[in-house]
Amino acid sequence: MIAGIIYKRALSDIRQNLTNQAMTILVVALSMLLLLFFALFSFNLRHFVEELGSKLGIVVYLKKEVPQESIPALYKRISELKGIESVNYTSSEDAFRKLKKYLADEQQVLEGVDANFLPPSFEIQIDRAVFNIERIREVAAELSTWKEVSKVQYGQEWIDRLEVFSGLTQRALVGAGLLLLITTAFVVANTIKLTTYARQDELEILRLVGATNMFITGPFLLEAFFQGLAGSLLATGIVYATTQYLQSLLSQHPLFKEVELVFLPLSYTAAIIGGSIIVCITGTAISMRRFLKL
Amino acid sequence: MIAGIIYKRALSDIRQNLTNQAMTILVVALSMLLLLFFALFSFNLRHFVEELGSKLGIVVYLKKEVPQESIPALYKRISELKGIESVNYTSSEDAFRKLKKYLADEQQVLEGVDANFLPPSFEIQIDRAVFNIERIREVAAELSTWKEVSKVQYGQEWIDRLEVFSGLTQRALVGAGLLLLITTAFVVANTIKLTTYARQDELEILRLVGATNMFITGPFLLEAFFQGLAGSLLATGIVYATTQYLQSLLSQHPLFKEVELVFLPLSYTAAIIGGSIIVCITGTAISMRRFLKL
Amino acid sequence: MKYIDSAIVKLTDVSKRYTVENLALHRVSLEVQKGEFIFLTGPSGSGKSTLLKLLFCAERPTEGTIRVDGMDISTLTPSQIPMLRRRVGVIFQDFKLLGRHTVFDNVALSLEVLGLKTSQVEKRVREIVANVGLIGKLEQKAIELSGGEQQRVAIARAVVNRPPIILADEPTGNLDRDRTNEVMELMEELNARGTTIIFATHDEKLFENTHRRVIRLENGRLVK
Amino acid sequence: MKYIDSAIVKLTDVSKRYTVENLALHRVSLEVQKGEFIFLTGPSGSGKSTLLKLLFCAERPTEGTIRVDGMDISTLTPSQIPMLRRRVGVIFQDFKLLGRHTVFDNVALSLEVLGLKTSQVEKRVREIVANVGLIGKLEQKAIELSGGEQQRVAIARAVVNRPPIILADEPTGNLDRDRTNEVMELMEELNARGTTIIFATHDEKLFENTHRRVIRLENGRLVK
Ligand SMILES: Nc1ncnc2c1ncn2[C@@H]1O[C@H](COP(=O)(O)OP(=O)(O)OP(=O)(O)O)[C@@H](O)[C@H]1O
Ligand SMILES: Nc1ncnc2c1ncn2[C@@H]1O[C@H](COP(=O)(O)OP(=O)(O)OP(=O)(O)O)[C@@H](O)[C@H]1O
Ligand SMILES: [Mg+2]
Ligand SMILES: [Mg+2]
Repeated sequence: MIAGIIYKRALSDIRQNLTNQAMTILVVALSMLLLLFFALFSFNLRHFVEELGSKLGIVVYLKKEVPQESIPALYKRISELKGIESVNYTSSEDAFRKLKKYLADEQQVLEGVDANFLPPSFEIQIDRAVFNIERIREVAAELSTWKEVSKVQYGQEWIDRLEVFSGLTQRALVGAGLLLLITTAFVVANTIKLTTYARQDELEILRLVGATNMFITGPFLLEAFFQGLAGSLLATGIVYATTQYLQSLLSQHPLFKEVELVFLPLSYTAAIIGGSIIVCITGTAISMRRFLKL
Repeated sequence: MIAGIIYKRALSDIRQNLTNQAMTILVVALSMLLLLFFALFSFNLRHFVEELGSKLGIVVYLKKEVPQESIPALYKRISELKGIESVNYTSSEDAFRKLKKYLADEQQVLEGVDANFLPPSFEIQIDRAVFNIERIREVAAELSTWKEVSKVQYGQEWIDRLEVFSGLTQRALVGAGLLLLITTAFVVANTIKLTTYARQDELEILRLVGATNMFITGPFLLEAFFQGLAGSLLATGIVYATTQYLQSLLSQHPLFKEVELVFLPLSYTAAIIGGSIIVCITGTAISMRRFLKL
Repeated sequence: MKYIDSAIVKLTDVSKRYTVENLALHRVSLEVQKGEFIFLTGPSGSGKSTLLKLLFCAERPTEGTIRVDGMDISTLTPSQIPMLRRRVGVIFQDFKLLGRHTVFDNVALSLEVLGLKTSQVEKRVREIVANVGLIGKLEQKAIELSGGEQQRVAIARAVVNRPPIILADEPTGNLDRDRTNEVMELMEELNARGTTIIFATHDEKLFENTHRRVIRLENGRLVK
Repeated sequence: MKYIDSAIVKLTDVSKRYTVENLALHRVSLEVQKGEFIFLTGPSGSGKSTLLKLLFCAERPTEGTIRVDGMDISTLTPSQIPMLRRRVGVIFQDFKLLGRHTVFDNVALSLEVLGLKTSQVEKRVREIVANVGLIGKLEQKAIELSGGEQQRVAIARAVVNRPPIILADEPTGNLDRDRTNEVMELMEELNARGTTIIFATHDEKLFENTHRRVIRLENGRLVK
């Protein structure tokens, strides 16, 4: 019974304060939009950095005296290391061909040179799923102890840069994200507070004619739930559409084909929608509490 | 006289509605903070891309038959092209040394090869101040028509990427920036509207006792000015401090020494502070207009 | 004791101090029997509204104990207050109507908080609104009513849920003589049906020729 | 014509229709001479407040012309309204006080909008507040006053700037007999100094034994 009345009152309330409702929903949506774009940006940045990092392979140069026959066994040994995604063998001849290609027009310098003068090598890719910078270091260290190996190369400088970069961005992103979250919660709560302020006479009168707290707050909380839901759904829709649009733009350019723009995982989206609802309901509950004392 | 009264009223108003004032200033500050961080980010991104682009030089390979004596004249001719920042000559010998260095351990392949087999070249840097992608194309096209030149190379692929990238980011940034601007204006105006709503009785009463519109709106507009100024100054201060902090972090890492984090130019900052004030005043003026009809 | 049971309102040594220098009520003791109709009078600022406010817990007493309809007001928790207010109909001196809502909505409020069915609400609201002569204005917004019309809406809202106690704070200040008489008749009728009524007014004509008890406040003290 | 000049308020065939079915005033014509003190009476909802509202331009007439103190109300632009209102002191039926502001601030408002000096404002506010018996409550917030106290603040605010015309809408509805007499004396005094007063009330006692003109509204029409 009381639930029915609350529902009815919430509906008539929404109808009567349509502008305010729309305003609050818009404020929620805009705040969430910012939060979502920010999350999307940081998520894609991390994705991109990891993608980049996972492409940084390790190159293992073998000693020239390693016999051709032991290559398959070596290949197998490397493949069996933990967290290896792929291993590619480059023979001396392949290396020579690569050098030739690099020299291009001037490849006549290589005429008469032994095609085996470059050492054979393995190129190793760390598994993306388990990628991290430490893992690269570990694998590299391990490999350099093998007796068949003459030299292990990996993008030392790149990895250092990546480390500093992800440290910095992580700090900046966590800071900015927190700021954004606080902003959003604050703006939404303030908007709701001001809306309840504008209706404090109404709340006072309801109290005075004997309405229970449930009867008074119920419709407001229902409205808050609806505002939080509608606002964040609207924002999610806009961000999703934008992502799709940008992705279609990117995929038209051959140069950016490999760049993948990912939408937020479902868990993020759900967290944002849930958070939006919680912020709205909490903001409403807190703003109303002061009116329910006497 | 009336100015004095307006000022006095604004002061007593601020004192009486301290919480609301502080709230509005905080909302303004947080909105501006977002706007500023965003502006800072996009400004630094553009700065970084331009920096990167301006480092993309043009390499002009000369024909082998060009005599050594004509080099200074050519150098001069190139230097005199519009928008050239620097020109560097690489002789055949220098080029050979570079190749040797690249081959490193395996440089024995070059033994007995003529040190002049690589062509001499000029490396050209386009002036940063006038840098743009079109300019690189033009210079390259012009140079390739010269009779002494055998081949002109510039980061074709890089430039194409850069173009697509800056096109995309420009679109995304303009879109996001507009969205952010609208959000900010909207949130601030809505906050102010709700604040005036909560005080509409007061406005009505002032009208009824014969206050002129100037008398009524004056203090509110003065407050709005103050809110806009205080909010945006607060935000600017925070962003400035953050930039300094990040810059100091970056400069500690040798690898990032060359990465320069620039604070927004004065004109941007002034525009944001001015914009904040305008948004606050306009929002207030619009919210109040409805109360001044009868 | 049987005796206490029949006193539906009982104040014992009640004082109310709003600020240090402002003593609105001073050691007021008063008993109102079930079914009584008493007048509360006194000059402006003598504490009439304050006394009524204490009875429906809009203010808490600084000292003393108050019992209303079996409830001890001083120990009532905020969540128990609604129960008290459903048993006490209050006609506020400043009406306290929802300006942007219609007459119907305003009056229906008292019934909706009780969880009554829509059909029942509608019937009872129409009945009482007709009684105060506003049936033609049922769908008009409260803010668009004349002062006297607003006052009658306030009266209708206070009595529509047939509370056992009615506190009327200057309910005829904005009404002409004919309307005042109608309101008095309504009150008499409710009282005849057993409702206890405390009626604050400074219109002496209303109780000049009455046999009712008249309580007089002056400077926060009961006189005679 | 000299004649028109002496009529400080003149309504000609004025009608006011709020909604289609609601005709609050119907072809009202009325002249009030400079320095006159007239009573406006009639039952609740008869249009008294509406008539007053038209005079200080809180509402616009649907038909007819209104002249107040030489100004044609029907052609007044929003920015000219303040000039009219400074010459017309209004005691509102619902007081219209700034609840969160003190008595002093509320009364001072009428003078501040004129741009008076602080010292002068202070002197005149104290004088009039003492006159309505509230000097002890000068720094109390309006919302913390009793109903009658609020009404007296409203009266003080309306007269403090000594306007040539005073419109009083039920200014004694919340006052006891002694306070009412004080207010009537204040009005007489102002009138004696040349202020034109239109006094809306349904308290017939106020004009029972008076020689003043009494205007009666019924259903939006002037009677007798
Ligand atoms: N803003 C409005 N919108 C619609 N109708 C209105 C509005 N204001 C007043 N009315 C109606 O106009 C009529 C006259 O109202 P008015 O306030 O002038 O009466 P009044 O004579 O002052 O009555 P009272 O003695 O009760 O104050 C009433 O029927 C009222 O309902
Ligand atoms: N919230 C408050 N804070 C401070 N003082 C108050 C408050 N409410 C009332 N008062 C003071 O308490 C005294 C009694 O007020 P109350 O409203 O009870 O008077 P009243 O008898 O109802 O008068 P009236 O006939 O004018 O309505 C007054 O002096 C008033 O100023
Ligand atoms: Mg009272
Ligand atoms: Mg009226």
